[in-house]
Amino acid sequence: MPTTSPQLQLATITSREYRPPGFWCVSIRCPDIARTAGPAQYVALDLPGGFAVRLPLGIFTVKGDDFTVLFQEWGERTTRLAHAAVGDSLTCIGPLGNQFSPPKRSGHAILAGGGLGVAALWLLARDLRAHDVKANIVIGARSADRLVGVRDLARHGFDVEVCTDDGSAGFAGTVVEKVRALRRPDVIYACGPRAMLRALCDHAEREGIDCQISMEETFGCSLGTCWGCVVPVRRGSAQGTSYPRASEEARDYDLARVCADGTVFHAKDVVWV
Amino acid sequence: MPTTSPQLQLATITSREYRPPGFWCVSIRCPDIARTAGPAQYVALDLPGGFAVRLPLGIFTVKGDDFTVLFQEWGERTTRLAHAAVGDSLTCIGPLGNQFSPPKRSGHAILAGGGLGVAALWLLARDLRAHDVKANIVIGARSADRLVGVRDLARHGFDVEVCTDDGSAGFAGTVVEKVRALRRPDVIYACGPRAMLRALCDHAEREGIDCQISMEETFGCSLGTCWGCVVPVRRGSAQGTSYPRASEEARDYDLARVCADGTVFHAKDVVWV
Amino acid sequence: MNGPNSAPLDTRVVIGSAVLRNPTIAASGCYNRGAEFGAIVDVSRYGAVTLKSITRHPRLGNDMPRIATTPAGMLNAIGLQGPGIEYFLTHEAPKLTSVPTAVIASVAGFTVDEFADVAAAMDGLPNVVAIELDVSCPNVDREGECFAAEATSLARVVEAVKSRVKLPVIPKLMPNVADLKPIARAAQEAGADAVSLINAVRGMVIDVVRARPMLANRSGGLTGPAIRPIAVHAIWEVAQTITIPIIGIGGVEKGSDALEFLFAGATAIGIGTANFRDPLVHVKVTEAIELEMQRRGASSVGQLTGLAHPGFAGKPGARGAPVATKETQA
Amino acid sequence: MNGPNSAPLDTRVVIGSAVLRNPTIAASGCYNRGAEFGAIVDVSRYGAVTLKSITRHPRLGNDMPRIATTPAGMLNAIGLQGPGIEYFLTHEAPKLTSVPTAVIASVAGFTVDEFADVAAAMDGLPNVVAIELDVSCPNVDREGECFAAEATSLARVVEAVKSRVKLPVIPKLMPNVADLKPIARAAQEAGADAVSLINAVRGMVIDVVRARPMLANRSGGLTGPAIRPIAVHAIWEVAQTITIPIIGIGGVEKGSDALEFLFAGATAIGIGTANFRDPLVHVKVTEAIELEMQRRGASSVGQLTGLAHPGFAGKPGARGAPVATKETQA
Ligand SMILES: Cc1cc2nc3c(=O)[nH]c(=O)nc-3n(C[C@H](O)[C@H](O)[C@H](O)COP(=O)(O)OP(=O)(O)OC[C@H]3O[C@@H](n4cnc5c(N)ncnc54)[C@H](O)[C@@H]3O)c2cc1C
Ligand SMILES: Cc1cc2nc3c(=O)[nH]c(=O)nc-3n(C[C@H](O)[C@H](O)[C@H](O)COP(=O)(O)OP(=O)(O)OC[C@H]3O[C@@H](n4cnc5c(N)ncnc54)[C@H](O)[C@@H]3O)c2cc1C
Ligand SMILES: Cc1cc2nc3c(=O)[nH]c(=O)nc-3n(C[C@H](O)[C@H](O)[C@H](O)COP(=O)(O)O)c2cc1C
Ligand SMILES: Cc1cc2nc3c(=O)[nH]c(=O)nc-3n(C[C@H](O)[C@H](O)[C@H](O)COP(=O)(O)O)c2cc1C
Ligand code: FES
Ligand code: FES
Repeated sequence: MPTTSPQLQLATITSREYRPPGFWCVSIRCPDIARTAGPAQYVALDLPGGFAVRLPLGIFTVKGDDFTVLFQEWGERTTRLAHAAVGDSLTCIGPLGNQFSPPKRSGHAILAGGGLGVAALWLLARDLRAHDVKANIVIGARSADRLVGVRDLARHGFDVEVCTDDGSAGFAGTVVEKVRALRRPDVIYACGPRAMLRALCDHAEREGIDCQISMEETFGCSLGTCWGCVVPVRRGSAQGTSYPRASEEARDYDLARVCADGTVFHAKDVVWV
Repeated sequence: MPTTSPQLQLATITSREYRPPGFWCVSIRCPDIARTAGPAQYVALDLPGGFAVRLPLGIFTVKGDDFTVLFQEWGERTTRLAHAAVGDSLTCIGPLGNQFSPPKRSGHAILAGGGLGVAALWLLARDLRAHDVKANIVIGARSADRLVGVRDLARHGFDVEVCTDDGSAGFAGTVVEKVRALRRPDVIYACGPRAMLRALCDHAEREGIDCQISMEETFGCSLGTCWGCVVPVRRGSAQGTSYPRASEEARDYDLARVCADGTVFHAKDVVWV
Repeated sequence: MNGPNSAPLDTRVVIGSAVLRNPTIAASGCYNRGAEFGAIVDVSRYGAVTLKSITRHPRLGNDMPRIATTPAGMLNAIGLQGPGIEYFLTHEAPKLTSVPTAVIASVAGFTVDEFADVAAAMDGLPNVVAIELDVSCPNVDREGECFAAEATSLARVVEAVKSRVKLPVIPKLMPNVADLKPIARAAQEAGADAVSLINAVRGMVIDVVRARPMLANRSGGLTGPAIRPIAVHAIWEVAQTITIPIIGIGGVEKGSDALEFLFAGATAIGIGTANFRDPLVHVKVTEAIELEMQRRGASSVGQLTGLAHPGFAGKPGARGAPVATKETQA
Repeated sequence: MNGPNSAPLDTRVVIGSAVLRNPTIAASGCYNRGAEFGAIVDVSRYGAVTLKSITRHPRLGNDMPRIATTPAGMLNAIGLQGPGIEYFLTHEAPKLTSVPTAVIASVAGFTVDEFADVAAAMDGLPNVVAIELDVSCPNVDREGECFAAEATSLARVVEAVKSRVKLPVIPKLMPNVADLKPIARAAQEAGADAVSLINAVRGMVIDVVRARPMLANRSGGLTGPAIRPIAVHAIWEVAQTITIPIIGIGGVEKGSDALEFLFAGATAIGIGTANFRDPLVHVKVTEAIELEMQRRGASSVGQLTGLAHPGFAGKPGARGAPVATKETQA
């Protein structure tokens, strides 16, 4: 899980694509980020408009000097980005965070994305293809209309299976159910809602499968300085910060910063509280 | 000085024109405002971006369903408006404020604008032309590069004289000096910096010339409800609100709201404190 | 707004003897006498309007500028401009009959007697259903400290007004205190029928070109969305302390903001600055509350009040039982 | 930055015995140990960095979520996560030698002794030039009221620390009080070498989907531009009350914000949340201050301090003579 040195970059919006209902794919010109970004890395964007906190978004696709972000128009910042004009400039810090590690030998991988979790999988699929790893991609959403990014991911030539909770497209069931039904892989890579990640980690642990998940928390600094985005990890695990335990402290784990120590964690290290 | 009933309107940005150094002329589609706006009226604009207070801007020109605003990129809100995309929507309340009154008989008028004060004069010039009033237009700025709106105002066919403090274009001197040098008019209409308005009012009073000025203050509500934008006016004058005077109160004037009782005031009513 | 099968929604809220048609109240100082908004929006859709605070004597208020913009907010220092109670009674009060919704009168004063006298003069005016006390003025008897800064001075004002007035009395608390809880408790014990919170937060902006405070009065009151988290916290804390209704005020500009206030323990929602930006804000907020009532199957607004408190009782109009709040910071 | 004919600009500021190369200080809790910013920006351009507050015992801090966004600000409730003083001294303090600028250590505690012990342990650490006291923690001896909420408890902490420590001691005051003036005065009289203000403002955000407070800790500290006018006002008031230097903190994100603070009476400028958005903020602010010094012909930053006060003395480093401020509201 290598990390690259993030940089503060001036960037320009080069295209905006609305993907109903409520999703956007915005393309941003920033050569340094587009060239160096790895799987599961993200950028912290700053837009004019009185925001005190940068917006962290996964780096979805890259092409030449541009990278894209795929996001839902939700609160103030994503709404602002969705309605920024082509040609507007913004600043990015990135690429931020560690990366999914490719399997040691070319084996078989499952890439599982729930909702906007797909945003973490495109670069991974590109790299696995380059490393000659075989992969199944499983993408889930509540319903057919909320499936995003499937078309983009299919471009790498892997088999993409879709699942919907309500059965309105593809497999009727969750991503986790679909993964359980697939051939046992050497590694599972996943990004998506907490409940999905937790269930996948349980599955991987029971089956003894290597599993790497990209986690999300509400970020403050995105830079590892504020400790606002921590997740509990096994005491002594490599990504956590270990302190002595206070005498009255009931909680027995270390804390890791999703923004700087992650976003990718080994399933076996994460403590679900 | 008639007032029309303002309305809350949804509007769309139809063009943006940068006028160096730092000025913008932005065109907004809003038929009701474009059709009913009168001289010196303004709109209160609301843009997305977390502003608590609407941005008041004078209605500069109108054409068909569109009106324009002419402004300087300055603080948060004018910067946001300058960088809004064509096609973006915004809400406007307007047209707001009272209007310059045309002279009772077709006579001779001087229209004096300092800096962005020109924004209040285009509709007036259009109406005076329609009423067959003769007019001199005097426009001043600190220096040649900061003269804005001259071209637009010239379109009505009146003589436009420019003045610059540093002599870099036209008459070397202030708008007030230029006005003093012109033939005595029946009425002076003015909009611009406070010092200019005050000097013109003094001049008009000494010469016994009818003088109407459009004033500016920092607005809160733009609707006459917060009393944040008051100017002192002669006790008992029509536009002011008269209260009994408190026994310990040294100040002896009434207060008028620039946003709702103005922006146009008769020179003779204004108390300069 | 009602779906075909849904129970009728009761958006009314009760503040002492006053029944408001919905929980949105135009906050004091942001509404003038209503003619201005009346031209743009149907004021009968407001739950109530609060009048600009009235003092005993006429006041010209502060010099200009009185307004400055701030990040997600604004600063005002109007200085309680107003005609004084006598002029108000003769010239303005008779016009209150034409306000198409309930009116809350607001009183400001610099002594306990001033509050009591002015409030008594407003008791029984047409359309007026309650009296709010703007107790954030400097108390001339106590070195200029505000009445609402301290429990005993607040209690004295509330008691004095209650002894002279039949209408519900609503002191308006200010956030500039170390601990609102004893102050809210004092208000309730002194007989207040409800409390309003929060008033504007003290702030200042400096004009860096002139190197002088932007406002002629130097300091002013910070309002608008910037202060909303401060208001939510104040409502939450006070809701755990007292049982009388809370009118939550501070930075509400959309439906979800009002829901934050209700869930934190407010019975009604005061809206000030947001009226300036969006004259339809009362209508939109009321509709959002109705939608939320449907979504949660609530038949009265009161069922939403206090919902975010762990000990929430879930009965109509009840607020959560007091629960200690962990307050560790940073 | 110097023009050909201009006097050399002295951007240094003095806080007790500490001399900082420029007036910008990274605020506590926003800087970690500096490696993160070091990758993006030249930290030697900072006047100083303040460490995250250290407590006696290790603390895991609050549960997640700890962060929420607010209009022009954010809410945090980290909960003083940290290794405790012993682990800090052995494992982290030695690394302070590599910080390329001055370091201000920050101490948090729940009793007077905890402050004194932890501060004494930090006295004399490499690169550490001053000790800030995060006195906004709940005081366990005083029903959980914060030390900085009240003059006498603050004075006790400052006196206890001063008796154990040689470095300058800087209590950090909080804005959640009715009147900062007596509290600042108590700090000065107890021997404080400077005061920092303001700490985060108490606030809360409610998640309206879950109808629960957004933060696991329920309430948190509001920071960022939203609170800047509150900070400017606090600096202004305190500058009229005490003569020791003020480190102004709260919502600074650009040069003109820092000038507001200086003109209001600050000697140095703490920058917290803005680092997250713009890691270059210290450099930009310092350059803006240099430009302003040139514009106003000031040879030292101190000449800008207090410029907005009517009684401003105009001597280098002097602040305006105390002048009563009219504080009428609304
Ligand atoms: C490393 C990282 C990578 C991310 N990548 C992506 C990405 O590629 N695409 C993407 O769409 N988002 C992504 N997110 C999430 C995104 O940063 C948040 O959705 C963001 O906070 C939205 O900002 P906002 O200002 O629009 O909303 P806010 O105003 O911050 O949101 C308001 C509230 O809604 C909640 N919220 C925000 N978004 C959602 C949501 N989608 N569903 C439910 N609740 C929500 C938040 O908890 C917040 O409290 C990522 C987050 C992290 C930490
Ligand atoms: C009725 C009315 C009509 C107006 N019409 C126009 C118009 O047609 N064109 C136009 O450009 N402006 C006009 N203005 C002024 C405009 O509303 C203000 O410039 C506005 O406050 C700028 O908003 P902002 O958010 O960009 O800056 P703010 O963030 O509000 O500005 C920051 C500070 O700078 C000061 N300031 C703002 N603008 C200037 C300036 N130009 N020169 C010096 N100081 C300034 C303000 O006092 C403020 O305190 C008008 C104002 C009124 C009341
Ligand atoms: C321009 C203005 C004037 C105000 N005048 C008063 C007043 O006279 N009396 C009062 O109690 N509150 C007054 N307030 C405070 C508001 O009633 C309200 O408490 C505050 O603005 C916070 O709410 P908001 O953020 O929704 O505006 C005033 C607020 C503003 C903006
Ligand atoms: C994430 C975060 C953590 C903080 N932790 C501390 C702390 O440990 N000790 C302290 O004294 N202040 C702490 N603060 C407060 C800041 O030092 C500063 O006073 C406050 O954020 C206001 O400044 P700003 O608006 O520039 O951020 C913290 C602030 C933030 C945002
Ligand atoms: S968001 Fe600040 S440490 Fe992760
Ligand atoms: S701006 Fe509110 S009354 Fe004029």
